[in-house]
Amino acid sequence: MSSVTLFGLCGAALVGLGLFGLIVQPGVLRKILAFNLLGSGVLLLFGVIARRGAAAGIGSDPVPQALIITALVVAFAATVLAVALLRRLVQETGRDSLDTDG
Amino acid sequence: MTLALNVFTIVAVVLGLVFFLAGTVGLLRFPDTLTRLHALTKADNLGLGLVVLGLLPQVAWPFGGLKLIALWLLALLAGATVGPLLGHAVWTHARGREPPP
Amino acid sequence: MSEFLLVAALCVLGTVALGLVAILRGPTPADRLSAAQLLGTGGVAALLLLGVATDTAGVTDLALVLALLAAFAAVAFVTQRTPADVVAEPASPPAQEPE
Amino acid sequence: MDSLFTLTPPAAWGAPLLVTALMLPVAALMLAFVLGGRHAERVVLATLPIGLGVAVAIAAAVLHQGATLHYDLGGWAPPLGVSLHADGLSATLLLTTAVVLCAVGLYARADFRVPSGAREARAPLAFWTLLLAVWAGLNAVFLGQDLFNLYVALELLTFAAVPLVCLRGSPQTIAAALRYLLFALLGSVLYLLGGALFYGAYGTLDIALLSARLASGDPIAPAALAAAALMTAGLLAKTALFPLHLWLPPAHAGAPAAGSAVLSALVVKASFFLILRLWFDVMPDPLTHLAAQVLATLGAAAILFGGILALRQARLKMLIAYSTLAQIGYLFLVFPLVASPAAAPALDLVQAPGAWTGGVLQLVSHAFAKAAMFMAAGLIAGALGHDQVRGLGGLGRVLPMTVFAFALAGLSLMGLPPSGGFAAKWLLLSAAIETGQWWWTLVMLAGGLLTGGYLFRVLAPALSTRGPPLTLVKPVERSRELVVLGLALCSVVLGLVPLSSFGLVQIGRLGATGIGLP
Amino acid sequence: MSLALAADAGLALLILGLAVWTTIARTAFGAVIGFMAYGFLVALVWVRLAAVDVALTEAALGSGLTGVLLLGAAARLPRDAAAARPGWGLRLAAGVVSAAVAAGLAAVVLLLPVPGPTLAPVATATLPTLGLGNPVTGVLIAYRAIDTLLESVVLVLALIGLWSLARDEDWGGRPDALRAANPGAALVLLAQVLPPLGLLVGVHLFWTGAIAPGGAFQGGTVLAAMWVLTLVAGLTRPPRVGGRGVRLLLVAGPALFLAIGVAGFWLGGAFLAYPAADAKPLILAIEAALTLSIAVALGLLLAGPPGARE
Repeated sequence: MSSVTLFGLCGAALVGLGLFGLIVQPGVLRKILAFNLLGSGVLLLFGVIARRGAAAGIGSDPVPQALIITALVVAFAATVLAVALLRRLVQETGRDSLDTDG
Repeated sequence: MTLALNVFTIVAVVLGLVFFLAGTVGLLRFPDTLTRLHALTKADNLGLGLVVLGLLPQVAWPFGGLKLIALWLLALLAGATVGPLLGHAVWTHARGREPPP
Repeated sequence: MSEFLLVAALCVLGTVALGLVAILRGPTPADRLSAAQLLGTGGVAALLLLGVATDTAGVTDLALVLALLAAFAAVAFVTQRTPADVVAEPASPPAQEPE
Repeated sequence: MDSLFTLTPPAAWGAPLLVTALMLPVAALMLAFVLGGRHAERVVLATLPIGLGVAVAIAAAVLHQGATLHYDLGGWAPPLGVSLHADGLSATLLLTTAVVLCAVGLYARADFRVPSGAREARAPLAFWTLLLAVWAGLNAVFLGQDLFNLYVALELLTFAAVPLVCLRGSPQTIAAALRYLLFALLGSVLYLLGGALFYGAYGTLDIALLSARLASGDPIAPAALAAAALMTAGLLAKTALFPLHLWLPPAHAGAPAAGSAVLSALVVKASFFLILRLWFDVMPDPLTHLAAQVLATLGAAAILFGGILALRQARLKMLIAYSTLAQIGYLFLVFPLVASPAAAPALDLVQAPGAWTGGVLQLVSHAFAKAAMFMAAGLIAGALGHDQVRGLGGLGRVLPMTVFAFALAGLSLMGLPPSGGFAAKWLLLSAAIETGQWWWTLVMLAGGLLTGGYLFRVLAPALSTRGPPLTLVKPVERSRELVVLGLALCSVVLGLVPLSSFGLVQIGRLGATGIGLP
Repeated sequence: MSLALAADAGLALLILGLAVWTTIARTAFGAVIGFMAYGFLVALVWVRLAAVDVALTEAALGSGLTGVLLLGAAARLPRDAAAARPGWGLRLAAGVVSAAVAAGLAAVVLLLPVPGPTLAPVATATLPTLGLGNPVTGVLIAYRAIDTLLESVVLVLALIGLWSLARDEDWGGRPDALRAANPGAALVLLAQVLPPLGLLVGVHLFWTGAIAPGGAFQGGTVLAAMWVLTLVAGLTRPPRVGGRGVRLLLVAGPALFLAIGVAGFWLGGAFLAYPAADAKPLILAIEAALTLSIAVALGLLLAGPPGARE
């Protein structure tokens, strides 16, 4: 087993963990964290794919690297929006979960 | 000359490692939050400083070296800020309510 | 030389990993944060060693960025808890929480 | 960038129009944001007709040449570069989007006016800029030919759509927006994972190249199977297909009427469009047959479930939102009907023009009808001060034109002649019978009955002449009623146009192996 | 090699451990701290995966802005509103589904083709015509320029979405939520000393991005972090959201990008194409404007919607 495969398996596990947290956690902040873990696992898998594409004297395929950077920034913006909505929700209702009105 | 520099690097880096270890042990073994904080901010900055010192002969001058030094200064600044900041927070926290057991 | 530096990087990381135990253990938020701080400094040292050992472009810059931002977690921790929030303090030490 | 890997056809006229369609809303968005205040609305209203013109021109170019348009951005051909692509379906949807948005823009002026005395107000600035952003996102989705570029487009759409939901700022709408955001983000991230796996297996994200490599005869990589499954799951969450629909009703019902119209008529269609692209343009046929059954089963469940729940709603907007769930279900019946082996005995998958045209017609007529319905509901709620279904008795006497528009739109949803919805459902029904899949006809008929049922709940009291006359809290502007009526008429007129004139939606499909070549 | 493998295995285990902790920690605060440490280690993984550009982005976002954002959120959660955890049935089902997904992905990873497909040769081959030395920058600014352009618009859009969460009466005001009530001398000192250095680092990252790891995102993020620090310490105040100047700054990057892209129709033969002779200066101009716009956008995203402090 190589290091690259190892990180690939790690990414797979992170995706599973994030998915689990997203479904099971009742608190929205915890859901946001779980979403970030999930996204990070996905990007890690992408990074592993990039690393497997090392060629032409570059250690990692630059195309996926660029995509990962874009996705990281988008994920950050999404986290900001989610946190802002959560803070409004807490202000308005005093609750930090979406359960009871479902 | 190279040999001497390499020996210097090895000695400095190993010393740095010792300080890092000390910081961690302090974090795990010291009795309360404030002393843990104290042990930590001192030890890890010294450790980093020694590592930087050890690496200086191994990098390209002037930019590589200056970058390393700047980096250490930044870390010192962070340590010098975090100590008082956290210390103050812990202090008020402890006074505002029962300190945690 | 690079072999030695790699081993040294590994040792620093190992030490730092021990510090992670403190993050998990707490018991107060400040303790967790201090441990995260140690992780930061140690990580910077490990990166420096790694960067010099493997001569990879940009790793020193990465360490520089991490050192630059090292104080941010503590700043956020302290300042985001304004007196008004103390009423709604969520980061109460676990000792006060029901098991 | 030699054309070793590229399948780029020689540049057809009109290809630069694709860039215009994509960038016009983006440029307008920035301009509206910088100018702010009352200028935001003016920028939108000035841009909408231009965008409509561009969409018409693209449709004309596609129709005239009978071929897909294709543009390599920056001159970099895939796989390194990103290209835009418009086949008949894309052109149809660009046009639909432009028409609906024009109507929404005219309709929303009254709701999002900057109050006199203020230089700028929160809701108007947000609404007008977000409207442009929705437009940019939709056009980017309809024109995208690169899976990651489509991811960015989807995110653009998410960031535009979510704040629309909670423009009103009430706790319920905040919660609805948050739930929508979480579902949408989950969908995006699963979609992205699928894209990464495709890249890992085939080294490209371009749809045409990917399809060619998948069809090359080698066994399909496990990564591609996983990728297709993950992408579909993610897109289903964004399309709100049963059972991933939980977020939709509160979100669509909570937004202001103009926003609901955009969300329900257009935004959910974007992710559906990508599911179509994935299974018909990327994945090879045998797999599509398999997936089609699963998708259609979920669609059937959505038709029944959405219809039954719509019957039980007390609020008009909630009823319309649940109706969207059901109508989305119809869209998924397209998969087995188009992809049926009986319909495609030879290699060519897309040999069932009837089902394909029916599906596209359903998409378009639902867009018009649902936008009209939500906007009519907005007028009703504004005029009555509430939108309880129970309190609608005698509405037809005070708001005849609005109720008429609502009824026309309802005609299309129920699939009664002569509406576009009728033509769509009739094509789907006959395709189901032709391909020997009669069970889907049962679902469609039951769905039609349910639709009739919940619309009857609204229309029967509204059209009754008994009872005390209603008093209006606020008068309704005639121009807004006309806009709503115009959209509702669009959805009906679609059914009057002879079917042969829908050749546009087939361009890039018939006889093509899925790579968009004529 | 086995030494490196052991190190990587340790790193992977640490990451997984922190991820598990983030998921199961009892307090939100503990979970956030765990997540921050996690993000830090992930930056190291990016170095191990030879993706230093990504590592820089992850580190700049993760150690600076994300921490402020999440800790701020954790501090405002209601204290005793612990919602009911879902029942065992749902948790079991979720566990089974998640484990199945993870196992499937693991299998897919093991079955990926060898050697992996790559665009690295084509991406590097044309790099000299752009005057660039960093292929990642080449992808971001030339080959896939459209993604970067749209993404910079996404940031503006996220900000509009954030501002739309303000109360009506607060519109036009300043987003003041970040400012500490009582900053204290240590913080003020830090906020005075650090930003000039950070400015250097940020500009360096942007500038070096043409030839080495770095670029507009990384540079802009560092600059944003510095600005946020001065906001927290109360040394600067965020601009009013109604101001036209700040909005111009926000769209400067995407607008210049778009303008040069349109000029490409004539100069380079296609939208977003660069003329062969002047590619480098045009790219640097776009990168500079993007750096600025990204910095302002990220800083304002952290500052929250306009209005009174909570």
